[in-house]
Amino acid sequence: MSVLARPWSRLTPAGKVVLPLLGLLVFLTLALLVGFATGLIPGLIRFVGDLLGANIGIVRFVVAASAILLMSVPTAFVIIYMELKVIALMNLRLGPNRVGPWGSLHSIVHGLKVLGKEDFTPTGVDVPVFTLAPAVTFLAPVLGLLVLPFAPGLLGIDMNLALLYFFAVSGLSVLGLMMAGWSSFNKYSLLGGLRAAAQIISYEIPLTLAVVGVIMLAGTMSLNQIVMNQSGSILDWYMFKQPLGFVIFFIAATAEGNRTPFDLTEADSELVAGFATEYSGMRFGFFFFAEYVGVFILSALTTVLFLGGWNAPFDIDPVLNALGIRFDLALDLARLDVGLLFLLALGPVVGTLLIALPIWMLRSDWSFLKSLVIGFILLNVLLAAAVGVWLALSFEAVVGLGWFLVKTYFFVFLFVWMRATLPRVRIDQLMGFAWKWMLPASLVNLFVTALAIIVVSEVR
Amino acid sequence: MAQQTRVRSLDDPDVFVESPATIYDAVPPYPPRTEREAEFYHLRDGEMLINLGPQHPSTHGVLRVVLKIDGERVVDLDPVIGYLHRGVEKICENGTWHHAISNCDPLEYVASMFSEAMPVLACEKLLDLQVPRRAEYIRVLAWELNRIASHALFMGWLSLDLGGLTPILYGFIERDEIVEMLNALTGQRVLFNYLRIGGVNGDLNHDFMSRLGDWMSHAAEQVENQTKLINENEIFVGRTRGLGVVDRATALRMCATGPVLRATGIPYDIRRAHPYSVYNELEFDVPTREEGDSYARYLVHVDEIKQSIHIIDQVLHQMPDGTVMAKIPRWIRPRPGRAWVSIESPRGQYGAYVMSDGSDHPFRMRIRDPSFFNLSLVGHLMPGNLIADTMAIMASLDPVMGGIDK
Amino acid sequence: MDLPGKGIFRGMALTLQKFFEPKVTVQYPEEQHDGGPKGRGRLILLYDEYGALKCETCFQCAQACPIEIIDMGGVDTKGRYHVHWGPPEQYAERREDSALRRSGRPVPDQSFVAYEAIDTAPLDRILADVDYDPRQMLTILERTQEAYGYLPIAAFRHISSTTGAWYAEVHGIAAALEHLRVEPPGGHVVGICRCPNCTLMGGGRLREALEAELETVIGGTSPDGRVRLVAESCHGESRLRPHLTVDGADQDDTTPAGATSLARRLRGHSRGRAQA
Amino acid sequence: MEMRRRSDDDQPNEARERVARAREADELTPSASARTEDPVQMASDQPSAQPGALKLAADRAVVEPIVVPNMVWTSANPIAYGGGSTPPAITHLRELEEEDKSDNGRWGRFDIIPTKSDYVLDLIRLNSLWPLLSGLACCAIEMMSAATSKNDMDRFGMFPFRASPRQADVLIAAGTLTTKMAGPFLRLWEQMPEPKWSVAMGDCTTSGGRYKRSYSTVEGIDRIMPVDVYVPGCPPRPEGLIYGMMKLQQLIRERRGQWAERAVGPTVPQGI
Repeated sequence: MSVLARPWSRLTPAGKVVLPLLGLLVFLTLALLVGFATGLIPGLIRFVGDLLGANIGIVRFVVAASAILLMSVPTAFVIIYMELKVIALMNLRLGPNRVGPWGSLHSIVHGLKVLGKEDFTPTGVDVPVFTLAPAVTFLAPVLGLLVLPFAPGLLGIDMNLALLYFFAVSGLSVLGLMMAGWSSFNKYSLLGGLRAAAQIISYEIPLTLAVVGVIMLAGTMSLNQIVMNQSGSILDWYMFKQPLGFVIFFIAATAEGNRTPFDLTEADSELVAGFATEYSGMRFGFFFFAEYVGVFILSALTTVLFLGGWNAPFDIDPVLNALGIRFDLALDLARLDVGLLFLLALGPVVGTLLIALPIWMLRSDWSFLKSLVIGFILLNVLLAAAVGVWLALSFEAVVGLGWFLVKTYFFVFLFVWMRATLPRVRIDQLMGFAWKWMLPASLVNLFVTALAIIVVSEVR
Repeated sequence: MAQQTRVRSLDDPDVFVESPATIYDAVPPYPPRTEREAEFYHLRDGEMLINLGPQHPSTHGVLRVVLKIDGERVVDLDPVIGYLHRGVEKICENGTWHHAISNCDPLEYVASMFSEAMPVLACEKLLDLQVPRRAEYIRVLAWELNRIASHALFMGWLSLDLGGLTPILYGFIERDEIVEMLNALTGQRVLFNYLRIGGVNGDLNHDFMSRLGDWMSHAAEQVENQTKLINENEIFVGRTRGLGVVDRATALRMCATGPVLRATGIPYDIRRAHPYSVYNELEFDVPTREEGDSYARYLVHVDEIKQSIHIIDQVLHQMPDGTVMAKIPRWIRPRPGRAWVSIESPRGQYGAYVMSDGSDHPFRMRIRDPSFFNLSLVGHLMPGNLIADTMAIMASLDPVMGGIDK
Repeated sequence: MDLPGKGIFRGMALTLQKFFEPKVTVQYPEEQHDGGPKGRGRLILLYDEYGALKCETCFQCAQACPIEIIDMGGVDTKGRYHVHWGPPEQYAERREDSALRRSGRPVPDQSFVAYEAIDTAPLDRILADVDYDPRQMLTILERTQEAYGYLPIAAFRHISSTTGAWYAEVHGIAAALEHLRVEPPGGHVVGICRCPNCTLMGGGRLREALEAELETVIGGTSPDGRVRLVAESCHGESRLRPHLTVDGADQDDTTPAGATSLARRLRGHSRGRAQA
Repeated sequence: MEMRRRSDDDQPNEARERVARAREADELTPSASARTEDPVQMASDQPSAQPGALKLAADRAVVEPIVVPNMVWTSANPIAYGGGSTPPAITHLRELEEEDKSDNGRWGRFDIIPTKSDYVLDLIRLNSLWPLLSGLACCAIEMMSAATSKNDMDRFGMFPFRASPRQADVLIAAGTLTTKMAGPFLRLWEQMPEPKWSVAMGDCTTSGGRYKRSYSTVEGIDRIMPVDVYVPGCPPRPEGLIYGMMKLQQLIRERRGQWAERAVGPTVPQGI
């Protein structure tokens, strides 16, 4: 027994994680080989396929939920990198530039570092609430992702009450912040949690009322339907039909996402770190991620509601037709026959050499091996770009996703830009602004919209 | 989780016992010693104490303020100082006059060209020493440059405490240019140790002059840039205008000086009221504001930067030739007596009261630091405001803990 | 009347403009500052080709230093005396151990003294027996004392680094328990009693004489390591003289002079031996 | 164990006599006579008082050297100074010298098996060092300067200054630490979660610096907490701090920072 126990106890924590994983990998590989050899696996696949096919609804939900859960973390990484870099550039700094090209892996490094820190529960905290708070805060925006239509056909669930669901779920985040603030046994946290409650609940009202105009115009609460209603030209976007609603919604979304100038809950210079003061390690990481996923979903919702979602601002096909450009990329690979084999075998080699040779001849200080590696990487990049263009031209969903992401990240940039520029408002100014200005303005917007709808329908 | 509050028993190492939770609080562990303490630490319903500092992002060093709050509103407060008490005055009395110069340096570490002037000017007064005119002009040049660096930081800090990230970085860009310039002149970036009894340590050099020329060409534009960011920003103005209003009587009673006093409309500037060095040969305005609030203090700082640039321009045009050090004995032993000197630092009246017994070291040295008197206004300004406003008020008073605690 | 939000938009326009402007960052490790014409850098002592310091310990730099920060010690040219320059003694700080340590003088503190290396083989066996378990620290320490006769500092270090327990924890356990000792045991054990009865009978003078002669206090060992002075109890036996034992044997001669000669004898001094 | 306190008896007679002779031969006026005159005269009242009439005080003119027998230091070249006893052995580094492979520097002596994942973890940690936003005094200005546009510490992933110690990795002690601040500062260090490192920035925190003679300062923070990197300078340039942080990165990469047994006390080995 001690033959195994001694080395195990001497392993570092990271080793204790990695070693079983390696063992598991080896076991799975062996099991797969054995399974294929004995013919068990194909039968299993057939059985499981039948089972899944019978319950396609559940499968779709599970796949969507796990895809979105997996997607949220890279999204957070991208936005963290944007925040680090954009604020740095606006400050006349260079920003992170040591890990990865242009420092692009720094956000991932920050995230992984947080994972490796000591997980610390201070004395005196309310342990269950303290433990649950980060999870609740993180899950709220992630659940919101489930109903967002990213592209035609690419969405988790096409719910007819999607908007209601969205507000209900994203309202949960305030619960997490309050739990964190209350359970931390720290007065700064308590103040941060109470501020979160007051702020987010106040801004829920103008946020929701601003959307009611859109709902009235669209006649539905399904996000997918709202986006479809905005298809056509750029003038069909609700941004132009609801300018006041758009402004109110954006300001309220800033407050809802705890972003500058409304980041009172985590006010660095006032309440040390607000509700997250006592959190360390990955629990703090959850708050960290939740904030950026929140930024993403609020930007995405703004895009969906007011900027036409995946719709392109103009139709590119007439332009292409007018210019006489036509893409016919329907390759029939089967026609190549034996040539396909040669293409697969020799294509990479020839391509790499074709790119590497000029590099090697131009750069006298690089070795041939380095040129080869660079050439191979470049070849792959070119291939990926070609495949991307092909995909974009072949499938509507990819174009839609592209437009959606462009619009969404424009709003993310706007959030970051505001953070780089603006100071923070005070709590009484914040509340006064919500109740004295935003609420009446959103009500006015509501009445004007209703009036306009009636007038337009009467005129018609 | 619960394991952390369990410790091994002293009687039996295998037995774990529950340890009493250690709860750190702002309440001192002893019974109240004065009536004020008794009143302050008696909490009414709904009130709580919150400990701001000594490590807090916006206390500008190691100031500790115990706030008694009711919700977000500050009811009462108890500032605690002394976390940076280094005994500078005592150390100065134990060294020679030359030693006192560099020992006084870190008092006001944001603008140390002013605090290090104290023993120099006092000793020159005791020695009745005539400083060469070129040295005087170089001193004025260094002081005004340092004033601009300090004010640039002030503008950034005020904004940082209000939550704006960028202005402090623009302020630091400006400060870095000035400080690198002074580094070329003095050899150090923060604690210059440049002034000497009877002059300055070294004449202007080419590196300094070229950097100064570069900076002068875009100084006004840079100030404009920095102010454009926040001067008219509605959030900034909304948070500072009407906040922390000091009226003239209070300011005078609490001995406030510098921009804090000038923001209440009293044009009191040592450079004008009791001219020292060569300030009576230079032309400059004393900017004042009537409102006395945080925003007025901010605007006074902005105007003072412009005036300082104007002064530097004149100094460069009027710079005389000659030596930069007077002839002084190697061991300085002023006659017995007392001297009071004061100058206008970025934060107000910086003064020193010095006694000499005829030996080579100051017999007694007492420094009057403006930050201490300006900071003592917080007792009048903070109660009734919100917690977020305490940061704005404290930043607009611009305290430097090195001078307050000495 | 300005448009609401005009100042905000001006600021945001400025930051966007800065976003595209060239940056001011100096990438430090690649580009380095030259220090300026008057840059004050680090003070470096130079070494000659034999590896000896070129510093002649003339103290001129220490005298000139404006903040008297140079606190130097060295060996004079004959190699006989360790000379030291510092500012006049203030607030007793010269006697502080960090000041002594910086000036290169011996430090009267156990934890700062270089400890003697030991043969760790027996200790390793003990540790392997208890499976390097820091929870069995008492067992480890007791068995270490059995093996070495006392607890050497090096053993503390070794136990601390192998079991993962803090050095201070190990030392604290050893210091808290009476039967563990950190000094090598003396050859002889001299025990005296401190009860009121013995003190009335002249025990105080006896103790003073013993402590003076053995150059230690109760509970310590004489500097040569030969005699240990411990406190014992007379268990209330009424006698007309104070209680004094040597290695457990009761002594009759309990006058201070007798105790002095006894101590000298135990320490092996010539005079004491001649008298014996 | 060889210990000796400095006392007058330890001084050789010649040295004492030399000092006494120097005192007698001193021609300066004793300070007592200077102080009997009335020192209380406002300088500004009598600006024309003659500077030639200065009185000299002797009590501080001669600073006597402290002379003790040499017991510690011997030259590396015995010919130069006539030999001496052997220097004390540096024992607590010996175990390290035996295993100089950087990979095993930290773990090997504890009989712990490191994996490549630990190496990757260290690489991740060293590229994401978040300092705690805690300035003490003058050096704090330069610490902030190191993080701002000109010398941008963020390039190494060190910029997000955390205000809460729970989320920080590095404690940069920037400025003089006074005895009153020592308690709160130590509590900050204890509140930080492992793995954590500390950098002593400036002379005051490395050794007491210019305030080592003060009655109210801590002579170097290594007296109250462990330190990984010392950055001397008063204050160091921002580049100096960045260099120190890069040294810390190197320590982490080579697994030499963050000792398991690191303790409060002298970090410089004996005999140096």
